[in-house]
Amino acid sequence: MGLHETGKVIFDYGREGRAAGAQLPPPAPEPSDLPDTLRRRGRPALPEVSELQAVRHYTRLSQKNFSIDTNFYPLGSCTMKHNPRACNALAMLPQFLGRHPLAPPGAGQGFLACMHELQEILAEVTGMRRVSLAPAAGAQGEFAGVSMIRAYHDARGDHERTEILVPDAAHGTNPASAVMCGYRVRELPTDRNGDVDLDALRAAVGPQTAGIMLTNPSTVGVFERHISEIATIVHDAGGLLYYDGANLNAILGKVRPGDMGFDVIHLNLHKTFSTPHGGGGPGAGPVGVRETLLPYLPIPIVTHEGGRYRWLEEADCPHSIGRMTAFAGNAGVLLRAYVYIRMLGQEGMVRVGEYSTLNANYLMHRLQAEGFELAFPRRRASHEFIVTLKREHDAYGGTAMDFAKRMLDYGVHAPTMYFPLLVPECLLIEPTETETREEIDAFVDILVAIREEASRDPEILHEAPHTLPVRRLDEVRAAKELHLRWSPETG
Amino acid sequence: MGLHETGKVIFDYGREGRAAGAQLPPPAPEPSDLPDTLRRRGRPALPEVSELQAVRHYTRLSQKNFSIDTNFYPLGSCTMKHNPRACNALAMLPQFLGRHPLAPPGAGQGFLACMHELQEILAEVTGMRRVSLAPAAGAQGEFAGVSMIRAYHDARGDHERTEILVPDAAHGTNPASAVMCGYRVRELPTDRNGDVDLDALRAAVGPQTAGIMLTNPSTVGVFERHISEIATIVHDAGGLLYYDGANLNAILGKVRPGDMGFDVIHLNLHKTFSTPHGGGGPGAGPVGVRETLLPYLPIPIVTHEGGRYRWLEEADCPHSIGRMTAFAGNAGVLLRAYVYIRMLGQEGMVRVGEYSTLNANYLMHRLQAEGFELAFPRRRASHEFIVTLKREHDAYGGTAMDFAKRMLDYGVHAPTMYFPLLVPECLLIEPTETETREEIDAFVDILVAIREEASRDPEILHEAPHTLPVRRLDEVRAAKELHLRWSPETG
Amino acid sequence: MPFIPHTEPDVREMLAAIGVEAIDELFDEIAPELRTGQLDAIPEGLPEMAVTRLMHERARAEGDMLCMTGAGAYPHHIPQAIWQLVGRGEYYSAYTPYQAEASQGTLQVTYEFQSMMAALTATEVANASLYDGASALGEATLMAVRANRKAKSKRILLPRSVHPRYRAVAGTVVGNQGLELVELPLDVETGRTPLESVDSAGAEGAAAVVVPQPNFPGCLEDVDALVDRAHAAGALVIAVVNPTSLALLRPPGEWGERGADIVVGEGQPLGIPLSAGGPYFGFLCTRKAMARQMPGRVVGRTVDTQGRTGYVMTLRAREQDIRRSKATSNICTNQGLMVTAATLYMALMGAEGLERVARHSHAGAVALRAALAELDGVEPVFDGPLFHEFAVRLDGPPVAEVLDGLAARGILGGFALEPDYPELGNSLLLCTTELHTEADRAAYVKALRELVAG
Amino acid sequence: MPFIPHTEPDVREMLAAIGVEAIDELFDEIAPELRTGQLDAIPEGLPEMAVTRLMHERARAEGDMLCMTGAGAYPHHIPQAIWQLVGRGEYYSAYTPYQAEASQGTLQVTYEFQSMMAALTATEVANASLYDGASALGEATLMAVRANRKAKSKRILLPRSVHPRYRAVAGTVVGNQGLELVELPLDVETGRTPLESVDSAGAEGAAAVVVPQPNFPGCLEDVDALVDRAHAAGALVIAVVNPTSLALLRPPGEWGERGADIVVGEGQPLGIPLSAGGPYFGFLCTRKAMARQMPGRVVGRTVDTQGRTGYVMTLRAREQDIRRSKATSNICTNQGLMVTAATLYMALMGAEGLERVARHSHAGAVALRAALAELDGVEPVFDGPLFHEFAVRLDGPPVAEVLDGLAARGILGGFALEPDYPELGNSLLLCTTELHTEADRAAYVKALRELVAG
Ligand SMILES: Cc1ncc(COP(=O)(O)O)c(C=O)c1O
Ligand SMILES: Cc1ncc(COP(=O)(O)O)c(C=O)c1O
Repeated sequence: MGLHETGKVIFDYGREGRAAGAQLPPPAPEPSDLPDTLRRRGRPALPEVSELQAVRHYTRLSQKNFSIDTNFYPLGSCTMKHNPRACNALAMLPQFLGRHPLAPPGAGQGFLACMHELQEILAEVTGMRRVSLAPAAGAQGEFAGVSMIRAYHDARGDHERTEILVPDAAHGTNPASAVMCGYRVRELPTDRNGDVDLDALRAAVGPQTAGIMLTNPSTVGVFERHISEIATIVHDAGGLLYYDGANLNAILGKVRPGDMGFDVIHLNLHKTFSTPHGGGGPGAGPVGVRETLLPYLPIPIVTHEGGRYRWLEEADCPHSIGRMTAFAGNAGVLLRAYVYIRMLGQEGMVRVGEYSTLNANYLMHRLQAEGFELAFPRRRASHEFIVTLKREHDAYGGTAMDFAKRMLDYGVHAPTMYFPLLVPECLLIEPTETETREEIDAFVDILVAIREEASRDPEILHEAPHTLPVRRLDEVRAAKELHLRWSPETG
Repeated sequence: MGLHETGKVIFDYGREGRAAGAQLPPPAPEPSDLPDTLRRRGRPALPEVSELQAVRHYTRLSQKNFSIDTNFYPLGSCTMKHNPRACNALAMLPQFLGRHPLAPPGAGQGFLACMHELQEILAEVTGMRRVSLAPAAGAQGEFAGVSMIRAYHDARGDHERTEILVPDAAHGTNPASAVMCGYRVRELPTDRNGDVDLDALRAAVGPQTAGIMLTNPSTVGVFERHISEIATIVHDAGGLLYYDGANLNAILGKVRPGDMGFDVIHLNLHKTFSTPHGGGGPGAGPVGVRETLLPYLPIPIVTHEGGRYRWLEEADCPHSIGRMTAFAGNAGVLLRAYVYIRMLGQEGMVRVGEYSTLNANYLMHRLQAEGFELAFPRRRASHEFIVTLKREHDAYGGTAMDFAKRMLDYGVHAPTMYFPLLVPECLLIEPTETETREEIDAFVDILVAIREEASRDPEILHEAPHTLPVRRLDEVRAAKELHLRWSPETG
Repeated sequence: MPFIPHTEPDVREMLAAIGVEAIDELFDEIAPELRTGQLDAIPEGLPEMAVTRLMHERARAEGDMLCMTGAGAYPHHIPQAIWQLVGRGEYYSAYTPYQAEASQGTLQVTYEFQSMMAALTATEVANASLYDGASALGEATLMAVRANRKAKSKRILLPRSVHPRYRAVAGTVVGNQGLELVELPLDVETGRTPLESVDSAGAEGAAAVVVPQPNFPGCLEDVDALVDRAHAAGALVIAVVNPTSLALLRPPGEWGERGADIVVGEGQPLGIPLSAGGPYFGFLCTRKAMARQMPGRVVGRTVDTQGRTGYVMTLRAREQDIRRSKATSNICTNQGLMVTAATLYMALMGAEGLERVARHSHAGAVALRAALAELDGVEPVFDGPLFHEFAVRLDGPPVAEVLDGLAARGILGGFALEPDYPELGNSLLLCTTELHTEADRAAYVKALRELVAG
Repeated sequence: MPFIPHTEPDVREMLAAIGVEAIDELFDEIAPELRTGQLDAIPEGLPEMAVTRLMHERARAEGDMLCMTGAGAYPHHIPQAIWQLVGRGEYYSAYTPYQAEASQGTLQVTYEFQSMMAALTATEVANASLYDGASALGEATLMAVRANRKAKSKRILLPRSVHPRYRAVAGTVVGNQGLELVELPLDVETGRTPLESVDSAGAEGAAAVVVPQPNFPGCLEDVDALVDRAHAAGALVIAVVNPTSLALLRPPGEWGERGADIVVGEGQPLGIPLSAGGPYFGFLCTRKAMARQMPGRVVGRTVDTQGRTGYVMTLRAREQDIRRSKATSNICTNQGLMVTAATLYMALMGAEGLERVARHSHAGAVALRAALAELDGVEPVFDGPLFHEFAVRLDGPPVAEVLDGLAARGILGGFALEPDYPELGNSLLLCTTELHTEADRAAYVKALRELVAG
């Protein structure tokens, strides 16, 4: 608030010799048995602050964030829905936090039971044969999934398949993951209605096709209607179908990737299953496969044998693509998802798909009625949809960025901007099922008000935000000067 | 932040039929076995909101508070020092939270051990024979203490003692507590140097004197130098000395009330022992007594016999003044204090007194050097001291209230205003030991800046605060209109 | 140094600014003979790390029992959001909202709390909390004496069916102020306060009659009749209620013709952990006309200089810091953070949730009482309607022994009534809430069968 | 409905506004044959209350052991403030800071984190995290291949003394991109990587040499010589370090003449609970000149239109959302909240605290190794300097049995080395940290004596 905004970094509060006295262990003697050549000489420039100073600094800093807990956050493709507090509290019970990753199964059947049930539930809701919880995020799930496609072809001696097909509107992780798996990426165009261009697909597939990566509903906010034809075309060409589960929220409980013909999938538990984004992570990206890909699943996986749970590891899964992280993935995130799923249950999961879709379609219709232009006006929205502000831009000069920044002043987080790239001046808007109708109506009012401001005085938008801790930030300068760390010498 | 400030109450977010679905128990059948005459007819007007709505509303509301965790908070007499986070975390371990107050000792020796040690440590640091942790706050401790004085006189058949002496600068709870114990209050004047006027005391004591209630250091921020004489005068007259421990922070580990001649004391664990104030409470007000008052201590008290802890209750303490609350006082607060004390240890406790006194004296000298007027310029500050803004008021018209409100704009909580009443336009300032020198220096700069503003344009002060969620609030209107609740009809 | 941020140069320079050589000089106004020596009984300071381990060990030394004891403190589910929010520094580490503009968070929460409590009890105003239910009863009796200016005495009729600890605390609180607490008997047949006792014990001229609902032995009083009789005699009525029960039971503001005048109770069931007995909070509600006689803080809505809504503490002239010896109470620090928790609890549960909690609690108790009635050697003491507690009498072994036996089986099995109610014999007060499953009740029945038969 | 706030009228009116009759119509673009039937394997939804009980039961089914196993995850004291702050909704429930002005909290924390990591490792820049230490090593090898434009191959020399799981993960990560991971041997006498093996395994022409410190079997490598040899051969150096150890040990930025080029490691010791293996975070630091080759996000300082300091994500053109198939990595969601925790950890501990942690951890291990050396049938595998882990060989029963025996005594007693390092025989890797008291170590010695002798 106001005049006391300090702009200080934690280092500014430090003074030589100050410390968080109680939080430190007691003083310790100089180690006598470390050769000097291996010893550190100077001390690292870490802050020297009291507990109160740290608490105060990081409490105040937190207040500078927008978050689901404080603001409507309709960030398309990100599924910023409510993170139930029980998930946090119960995943952080002391016994779970204290469990060493290498603890023997006997020391912790409780945790393993949760993991096993989670595997089973995720397999059921996606229509897959089995799930591994190992990947730490969606992109790692993609990597694991495409690696399994590769392992599959390799196992069949089919070494000619060097290409992965990816729609041009796909999330950037898709092509990047395919490349990390050693594939070339071939992009597929999107047709005027947001579907994959089938002719282009037919032209693209061939003996070089290892597979295709698809999100459905796609990143343009519509359900890919030709999914069954796509599956046939790719399968007929000997390729496999990879499902990017980042948008599963829209169809949870309504359609299963397995039933659409996908061979391997990943899920973003930090989207569909409501684990927190944490300002950037961590997430969890479990992968699921059909029977044919079973041997390749990443380890570890929990099995239930003779009334006991245990990990399946290298010896049990000789054909596995291997490990994704040193231990069992983001276990604490997985526990949060487990708690969420147990609260939702079967009916609750179906409702996620229904109400996220309801909210998106309602918001889309309301904006259309207010005269905003939709990217795909003849399509149903999935759990998200695209508005293009090209008309407003042409008329008043305000860009999608300007609209977005001005929204911050109104206390809502901006939707995803300029993605996908094929729609000009676009906003990808995802209200999620946990927001009320009133919140959505208020959002419409805000967009209308901003358009009105744009027509009257585009500078208001261009200079936005006006009411946040900082005004618009200079990204060019950041990249040019590359000031990436504080140091005692230069500040 | 900015435009999105809604000013809504939680009820405004409600809609009929909405609920925090997962947080509710499952639906339950209509009870068939309650006579209609005893049944509630309509439903109470409670909010009907989702978990997200509640989380968002109360997260945002919290951000409208100043607190130790966000601001320097030099509120005199209140000891707003750092509340170590370990105290909160460890007092809230599930087993402590789950303990029923009527659990038998066998079911919980861990908790009782903490309580017993806390009793012993508080007795040692105050120089008392024994401590009861029963009172829920300082005022209840006063009530218990004065009740014990009464019980003592009664037990001796000394029924003529009807008066309690209280210095005019005492905290309001002192006279109020004395009255609740059935005593008349006689006020004692404070002399020019902040000490009790000894002549007035001599004139006031007599066979009607049950006792005297004293804070030392007193509420005017100085140590009562004549404490030994006072003790002699009161004791000689047959009265007892009650110590209000609210200001113990200043002398913790340096002087003990028992050594000063006090017979009975209370402590404010929510001041000296750093348990949180929680926006108003809860606190804890343990009482300690000398040998003579032992039988009267309020119950329950923990004892350690034969290697086991148990509660002493009515049967063990037939002369006790009784119970203060239904169970064992504010147990969770007591656990927090216990954790704090264990981290401080002996040396840490002594430092509390030393550094709180150092900070106060430093701040006092700095303000004096900047030309502010002290109420008692020839005295040492205790952990707090009084500045009078009478000069500024006369010169520029800005009141202590105006200064205080303007401080909020600068991001520091205002000191206690207009208390004690005997100093005009005063601020009672208590920096506490957990604040840094830099924070104190910044506070001096702020006061200087405000004075400068006052000299230039007193309206800035008079209209302050300018940068908070609300400007200055109309207290007169609040008391006149008495709008004490939201209702569905009137909002 | 734990929690002290001073560096050596800081100390040196600060002392120099003050003009002394050492910190100890700052204590030079204190007579040397008063100075403390070694504090031998106080252990050395431990790092947080060691205290963490110690407290985890102490916590593990606590039992982890199936709790079927109520008797004034009730296990309920507390939505996890509550304490995660209550622990936010802005609530946790703020003081009493003396600077209203910098405390709108706490103030608005309190205002919302008052609104919810008034709605729940069907009264007009609520205060911002007292220490607990028992001390709230004490305060209410004092308030009644102040408010009932027509009363000829300071007599309060206090049924034996009120929680024994509440009666004890009320006695402590008012004992020194000349109030006379007259006990109304308990009808051992019905478990209720006999209506006629109100008149025979002297309602006429009394300042107030206390009416509990449900009462301590778990029975439901005939509140309408009690209230009307008390009012007819010119006495005020102080209701003592369980807040959860109000989702099912007639709220005290609607008892009898005119409703109770003052309503108090223990707020613990509203989202506060059992926590060994505290901190809980007492609530006190009343008519607007009597608001000026209330003890404790109260928050009112107002506007700022720009006309925006805001909240302040109001009716301050009742309080000790302003009125000193003439204050309505000595209370200063109250149970504010618990009020924050209760506000969140009521917001999350809403009327629907609270009603479900009440219904499950009630249904469980009805079922358990019926199941226990089937056991040889166990007999319900009363058979009238109940909320979520009830008493059973045991034929065989003494209750104390049975409780030990239950504890050995991991069950906190009830409250022994005989010490406080010899007239009820070898009996036990039991409680169920929405937390107790059918399996829990069955486990209790099984354990009791073994112990009473065995 | 759990987490869905819609009332019936809401749904009705929203459907009307859309122009459909029922929610299901919104799915009418989906072929009917694709629609999901019953999800039978998914249990019914439970109220939070029931899930709370379930999870408490599951938690109790976890052991509560004295943990002397490290092997990549280390029990340290985590100041209680950390997770109370990290759990604040503003950090917990925010997304990646795409709208910088509305995310200054997260962005500044990340900037502070980068500063601290650079200081700790004595490098110039740090990224904003990778998934964990093992995957960070994989990313570092890819980065080295990109950065070392002069290298003639995609060969990476990877000592056997690196954590076996890290080697496995690195293999998984880079396996499909034609990188060649060449193993450097472990000298079973010294527990170190033989210096000559760097040359003999082909440092010349290699893109990078990996250098762990401390290494997995608990020994300290001759980092200066290894780095200089690698650099002399034109290879880059990837250091794999334990961050706690850097309070005692020479930071990788100062190894040899020019220092390591890329530094990675597991961030878990910096305030992250063991938590069954995750979420942890990997860190990656490097020279400023190589910053454009880094994987993952990075935050830079800049100014707003008024000249005020602020923070933004920068060097975005490396990332997958901008560069797609040409990105430096596919990573998108990282381990941000763990970075927040680590930042708080380093802020609270400071250099002094971290050094104390490191010294206690080290001293405990030295003492325990000495004590175990006294036991019959137990022998330290190596006798050189160590940080806080070391290996012992058992004469008698197989390690697996001994670990079971220790577990039965409530001790998580170490990591069996033989499966990964047959050359080390029947041996065990042990760890101590500042959490372990003398009594803990004595308990371990006693238990091991019984098991090895018995
Ligand atoms: C459509 C889509 N695919 C993939 C991803 C990548 O997932 P993650 O960020 O968990 O790596 C995202 C997330 O941003 C996404 O929106
Ligand atoms: C000097 C003094 N005495 C007594 C009290 C009363 O203590 P409590 O608020 O805990 O009832 C206070 C606290 O405000 C005080 O400052």
